Amino acid sequence: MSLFAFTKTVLGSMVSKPATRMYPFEVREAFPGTRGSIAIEIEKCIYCTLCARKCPTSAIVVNKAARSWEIDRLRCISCRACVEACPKDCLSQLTSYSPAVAIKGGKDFFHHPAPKVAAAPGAAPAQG
Amino acid sequence: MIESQPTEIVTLDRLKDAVRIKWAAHARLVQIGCTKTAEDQYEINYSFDENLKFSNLRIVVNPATDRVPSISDIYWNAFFYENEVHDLFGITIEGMAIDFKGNFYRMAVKHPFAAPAGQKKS
Amino acid sequence: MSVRLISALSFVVFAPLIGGLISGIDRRITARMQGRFGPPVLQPFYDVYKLLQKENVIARVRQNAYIDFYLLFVIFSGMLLFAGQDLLLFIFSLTLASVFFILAAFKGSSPYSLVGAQRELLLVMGYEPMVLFAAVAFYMATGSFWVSKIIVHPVLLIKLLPGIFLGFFYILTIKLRKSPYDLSTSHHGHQELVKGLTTEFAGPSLAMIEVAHWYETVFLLAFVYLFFAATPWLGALAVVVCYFLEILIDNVFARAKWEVAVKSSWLVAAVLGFGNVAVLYLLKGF
Amino acid sequence: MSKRTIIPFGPQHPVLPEPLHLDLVVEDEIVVEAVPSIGFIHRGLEKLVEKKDFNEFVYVAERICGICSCIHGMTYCQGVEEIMNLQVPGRAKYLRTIWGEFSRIHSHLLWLGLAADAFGFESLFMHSWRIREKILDIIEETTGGRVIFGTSKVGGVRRDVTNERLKEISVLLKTYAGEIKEVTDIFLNDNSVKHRLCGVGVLSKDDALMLGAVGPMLRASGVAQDMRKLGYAAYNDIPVEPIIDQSGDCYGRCVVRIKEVFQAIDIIQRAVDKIPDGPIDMKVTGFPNGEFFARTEQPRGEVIYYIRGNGTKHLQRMRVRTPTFANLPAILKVIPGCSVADIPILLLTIDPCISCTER
Repeated sequence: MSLFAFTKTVLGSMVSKPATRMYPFEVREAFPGTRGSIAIEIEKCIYCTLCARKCPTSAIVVNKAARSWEIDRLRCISCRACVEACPKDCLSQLTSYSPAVAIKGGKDFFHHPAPKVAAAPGAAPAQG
Repeated sequence: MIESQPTEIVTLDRLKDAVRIKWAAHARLVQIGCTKTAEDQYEINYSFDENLKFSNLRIVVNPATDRVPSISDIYWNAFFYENEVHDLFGITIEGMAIDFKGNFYRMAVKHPFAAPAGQKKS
Repeated sequence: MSVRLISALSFVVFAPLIGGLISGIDRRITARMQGRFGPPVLQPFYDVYKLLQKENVIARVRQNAYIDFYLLFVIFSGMLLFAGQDLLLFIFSLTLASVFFILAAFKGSSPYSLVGAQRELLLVMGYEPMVLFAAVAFYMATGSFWVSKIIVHPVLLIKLLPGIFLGFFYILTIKLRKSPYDLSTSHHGHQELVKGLTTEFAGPSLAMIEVAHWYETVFLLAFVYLFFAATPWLGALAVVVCYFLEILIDNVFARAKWEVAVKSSWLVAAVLGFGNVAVLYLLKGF
Repeated sequence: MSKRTIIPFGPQHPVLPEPLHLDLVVEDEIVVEAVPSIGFIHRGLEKLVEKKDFNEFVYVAERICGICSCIHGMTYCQGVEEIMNLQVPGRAKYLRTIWGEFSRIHSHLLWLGLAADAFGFESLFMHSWRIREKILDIIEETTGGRVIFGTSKVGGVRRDVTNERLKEISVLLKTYAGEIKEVTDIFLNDNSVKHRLCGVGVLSKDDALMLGAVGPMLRASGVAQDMRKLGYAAYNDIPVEPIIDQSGDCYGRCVVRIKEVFQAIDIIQRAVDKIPDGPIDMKVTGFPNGEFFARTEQPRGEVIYYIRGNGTKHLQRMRVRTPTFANLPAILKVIPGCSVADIPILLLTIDPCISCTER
């Protein structure tokens, strides 16, 4: 008969520190390689739409004419395909996840008006 | 090559005999899957495994004219696959052990895989 | 006002507070045993408060009336015990309360609560013999069924009734709805019967079931205290130790099937309960 | 009490967080018949191949299932590679093996937890998952995802892990093995657990084979079939002996899974010792033209991907037969005669994953 076999483990964990943490007061540190949410440096974007075409869930919509780039956080599966595809390295993947979305279909919209970019190439051409 | 996968093409009326041979050899029914190769031409693959040796029986049917006999009286578990083939491809299969009568999957579109390739689903 | 009445009334007022607190501490200790942090100690009160705010959804008309009676009779049983009344009356009043609870579940008419109710009936059948043996043994040891007499008995009753005590401790697991015998309703809904008996109750009526359970916890622990009444500090210690052991048992056992629950409780009643009574009979004669 | 009651079990049921519906016809808590119905969440992922580039479809394949994600992606890639006749670099094969085994460990620990929950052993459930969390941490650190690894790609893998780190992980696993043993011993030895597992849902060797059961379900009935014997990925260099048990009951399935956890740890350690250096992927040009049935051993059993390309960037057909789909008929055969209390654990012993099943 083996009853109370689990007693040792159970009592042990009763006196030691819990394995859970008091989220959101205590946030776990992400690993450097964690695939979190996608971030964009919109100033560097050339609106080539490569990321939108590579995106398996069509979460990214790029509008070349309006110079806008938007991502649907709920569609994004954090697969990193866009980051790998981006020719200008303006996309990056954060280690943190995107915050909870309150509105369905809410998209993160990035827009960089043309005049500023016209000035930018001269200002910082080295960091392409 | 991970493994060789011989495929034997059998006619519709010889299907059950061929399956009985597999049963007698103690082969495990791995899967039944359907592929649409052309309009009015569907391939159904019956895959078997005999001690890690994979083999395939294939029938080619036209859903409009052919009625496929169920093999669920030989391999009972076949009714799962057969219901699936029926629901997704609209192929008539006769004599399934449990016939879900098209309600195996609850889908917005009837027989979605019978639709022409590339067409939007719903 | 007599001392008895004050005692009974203070039970009505304070038992839910103590019971709720015990439940909160229980949840915290359980969580720590499972390596979790656990909810605040006052969480059961928050839960009941929230349940009371909710709409009273019912499956069948008047199913909640049975719950009202259940709570009423649980309180009444506790009052009997705390007023120092007849132990037998207490036991039968408590059984009546359980019956109302089972009827409520039958009235609920979902298959889960039906099977839960059947299981609860079997459990009642399982623990009832031991409870009766306990009453008989108390009588044999003290010469009275009256709690007021038992509590002032000069001898430490545990010395006379060790078998009865162990047997009672065994069925305490059933009464407190702890694993392995939480099969008619488990504290968390992860069982084949969802929450069994209580599946069909929502909002205020579920809150009443919870409060009834607090009352039950308190007077069951008071019953444990009876064994040690001659030495109050030992009684208090026994209550704490018993409850802690119940939490521990809850955490080191898989849920048993009803066959095991009934058979083992009867075995315990037959060996420990009857054995103890028989020994008492031989010692004291009748 | 001999009136027949029908207990609806699922599609949303606390014990079984999977959309499988069973109508249990019950007589005195004994199930006399079980009528299944699935199809609540059919997603039509197989149809999606007609719209997605075959390279992009890896991401979809990985998301067919949350738990065996890694091996789903890997199987798909292996199928495509086989058709296109690609020789994947050795390091990629080893990394696939290592991650595949990690996913087996985490899946089995998940299952152990759920099983404990099904027979009402809450603390065992919590402790199984506490350890699983540590495995998930390793997975997240090496692949970037906790359950969706996202490392598969046609022609190799998408991430590399340094040899030093692999060595450290191998050592780390040794300490974890001790912790896992502490918990799994309870499953194997505790009498209250045995009372719930032994003799429940016995599936004979013949039935298991002829009802098409796969994975631990098949092996617990004494049939030594493990797709890893085919020698895909690095299993050619790291031979695997199938773990079998003769009992065929829930306890046997539990034993097989527990032993597989330790076997997986062993495989990872051997793979880490032997892993070759070199590139982790290769350039893929052209489009698949041909057909192949890719078979691999998932934690839940054999998964089969039928891939058929027609020389364009879209595949003509991709069909997935997941292990749960194959195991369901077998479980339906053993349910009659069981008591209601056994149903959750019985269903769980096939480690059901309905979202895989319905793709």
